Amino acid sequence: MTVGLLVVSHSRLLAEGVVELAAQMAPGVALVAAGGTDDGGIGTSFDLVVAGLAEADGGDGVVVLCDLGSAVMTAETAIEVADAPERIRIADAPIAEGAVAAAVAAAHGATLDEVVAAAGTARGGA
Amino acid sequence: MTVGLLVVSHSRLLAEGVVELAAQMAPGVALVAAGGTDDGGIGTSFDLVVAGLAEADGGDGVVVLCDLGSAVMTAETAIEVADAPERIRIADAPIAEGAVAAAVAAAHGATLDEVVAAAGTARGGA
Amino acid sequence: MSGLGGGLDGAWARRWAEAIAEGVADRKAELTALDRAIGDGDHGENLDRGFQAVLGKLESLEEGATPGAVLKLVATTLISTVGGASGPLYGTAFLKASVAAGERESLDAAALVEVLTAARDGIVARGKAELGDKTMVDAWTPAVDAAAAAGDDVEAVLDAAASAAEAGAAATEPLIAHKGRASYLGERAQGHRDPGSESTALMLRAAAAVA
Amino acid sequence: MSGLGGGLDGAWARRWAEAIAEGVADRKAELTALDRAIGDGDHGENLDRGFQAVLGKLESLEEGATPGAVLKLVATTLISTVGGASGPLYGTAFLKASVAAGERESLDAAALVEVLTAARDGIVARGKAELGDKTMVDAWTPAVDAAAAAGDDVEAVLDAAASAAEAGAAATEPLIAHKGRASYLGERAQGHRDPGSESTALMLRAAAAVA
Ligand SMILES: Nc1ncnc2c1ncn2[C@@H]1O[C@H](COP(=O)(O)OP(=O)(O)O)[C@@H](O)[C@H]1O
Ligand SMILES: Nc1ncnc2c1ncn2[C@@H]1O[C@H](COP(=O)(O)OP(=O)(O)O)[C@@H](O)[C@H]1O
Ligand SMILES: [Mg+2]
Ligand SMILES: [Mg+2]
Ligand SMILES: [Mg+2]
Ligand SMILES: [Mg+2]
Repeated sequence: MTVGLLVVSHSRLLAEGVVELAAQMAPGVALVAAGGTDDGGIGTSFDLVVAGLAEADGGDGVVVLCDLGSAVMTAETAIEVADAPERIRIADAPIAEGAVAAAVAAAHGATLDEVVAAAGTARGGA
Repeated sequence: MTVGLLVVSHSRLLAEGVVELAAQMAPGVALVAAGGTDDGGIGTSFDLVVAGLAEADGGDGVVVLCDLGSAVMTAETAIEVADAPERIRIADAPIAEGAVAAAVAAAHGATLDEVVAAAGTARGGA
Repeated sequence: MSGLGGGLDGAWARRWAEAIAEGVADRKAELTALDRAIGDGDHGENLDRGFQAVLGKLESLEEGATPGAVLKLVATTLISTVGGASGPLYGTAFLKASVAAGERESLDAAALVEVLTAARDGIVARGKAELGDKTMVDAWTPAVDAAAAAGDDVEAVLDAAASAAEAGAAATEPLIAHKGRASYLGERAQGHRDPGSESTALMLRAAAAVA
Repeated sequence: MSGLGGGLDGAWARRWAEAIAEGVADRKAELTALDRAIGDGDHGENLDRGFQAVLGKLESLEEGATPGAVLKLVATTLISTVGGASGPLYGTAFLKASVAAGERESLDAAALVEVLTAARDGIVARGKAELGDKTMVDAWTPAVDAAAAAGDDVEAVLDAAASAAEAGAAATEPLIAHKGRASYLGERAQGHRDPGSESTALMLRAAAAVA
């Protein structure tokens, strides 16, 4: 049982950085970055998100972390065309802090619902 | 009156990505990334943070966004050696979402206290 | 053409998409300037990228394609190419519109109202904005209401929708935004027109112009 | 040397720093393994990087440097080189310790207790952890308490501090963490020793060993 994570950001660097940060504490968890537009510009890419969902899903589900509202809308649209939409959840959490909390939970074998809940407890800040 | 922003992350990519994201909506605001260790590894660099504080401060103050608790501690330590610690504030906010909100406020000429407050309203998520 | 009580066929849908592409290309800078004031300054570029891609895709669509087939092609292309909030929003709108159009060869006024309503409902389902949140919904909802009240003539329906969308877009100016990037600005968004409501008005005016 | 009621001089402080560097290098893998279980697996590397840098800096410190000067050099070096939470924490500890040591040429038992207390207070001020939060504070606070109760002999003070820190580190095992990375683990942190409490015990045992 290992839930995967997909990090959807308007910035390729941001998505990759969040993955790098979360990976530190979550060896063995599938952490996938879908940041920026198809050509690496600022924005979100439906195609990258669709591919990322497939890559992150090892069978136990995927939790999606997003930076802004439009990333959430892109993710929701992508989930509608995913193979197994019932095992994908968008976390209501800040992207970086939520990803770390979710990754730690996933690394310890938490279920999909538990990983979503873990992300939701993160709030970040001093 | 333009408050600057410093983004302190354990990941160089994450800090640069947050700056890239926030810059979209905040032309003219000094947005500085201090991510990773001196040699680009995962961790925080006191020296990069000290230099970043100086770079972000155009005279109207700096709001600092951090990813994890140890970034906050590094920032606090750096503030103690800064030239004008009284005009530096660490935001109690998620790093990416807080930076966007803070940058927008700064771009519209908000004061240091207003920019900190703007960051604090951001929570991120779906 | 349609007119004279006739329905809107696949050729109309194609002309509509082409007219939007032309209008967006012409007014790209204006849409982007609106977005620069209260957003990230890319709305014109986003839509232009999307509709130029639509033009390319239309070339390979079969001649006698139904309105629904054209709308679906627009939808999937916008979803894949726009890269901003307006991508999933307009993409979902055109997708729901294509589902509402179904297999019909042509749309009469009642079907057209269904199609426009489905588009608006798609945007609301995707973005969860309410009327008055200073988004494209503030152009779509009055447009749908006006369309439903405009009677049996498809040209009259589209003209009513376009005029209502234009008024709705203008009426976003005094509002504070509660969705999208402009919501970061609080009261500072007041006095600026929502870019998405303006592009919606452009789209619906284009629909009327080519009917 | 000190002993026989004598104070701890700058040479002792220097030996202390060198002994920590040696101990951390020897036990780097062990500290990192503790951090891998409930953190990000870098505590040994972080401290080794920091104390190897300290060794380099000590070479250029003047011969007769006071304890305060040595402690200050350790502080600034750790702050600049560790790169993890333990950098600002131990950095602040050694900085406050150096301030407490002041210009003194040597530290008697009372001064030593002041120095250790200042170090602990620095960590608490920086990290805001309370006793029982499963952090290095859980080693420092019992160490400071034991030091204060150990009497007038500096060796006895350091030995008491080291033993109490060792017991405090062991006592972190059943705890849930409320600060630092281990706090992400909730109950899963139980059964694991906090790496920072273990490195604190190492440091205080080194202080006693070279006194
Ligand atoms: N949640 C939402 N519901 C409805 N419309 C929205 C929503 N969020 C944004 N919009 C619309 O999208 C427009 C901005 O589109 P665009 O600039 O292309 O995207 P982005 O904001 O991602 O750069 C806004 O002017 C607004 O009309
Ligand atoms: N807020 C805090 N207060 C006190 N000690 C802390 C705090 N946060 C972390 N620590 C200590 O730091 C240790 C971890 O140090 P290290 O691994 O070098 O840093 P990082 O967690 O940044 O990788 C923990 O074992 C704990 O003892
Ligand atoms: Mg935009
Ligand atoms: Mg955009
Ligand atoms: Mg660590
Ligand atoms: Mg670390």
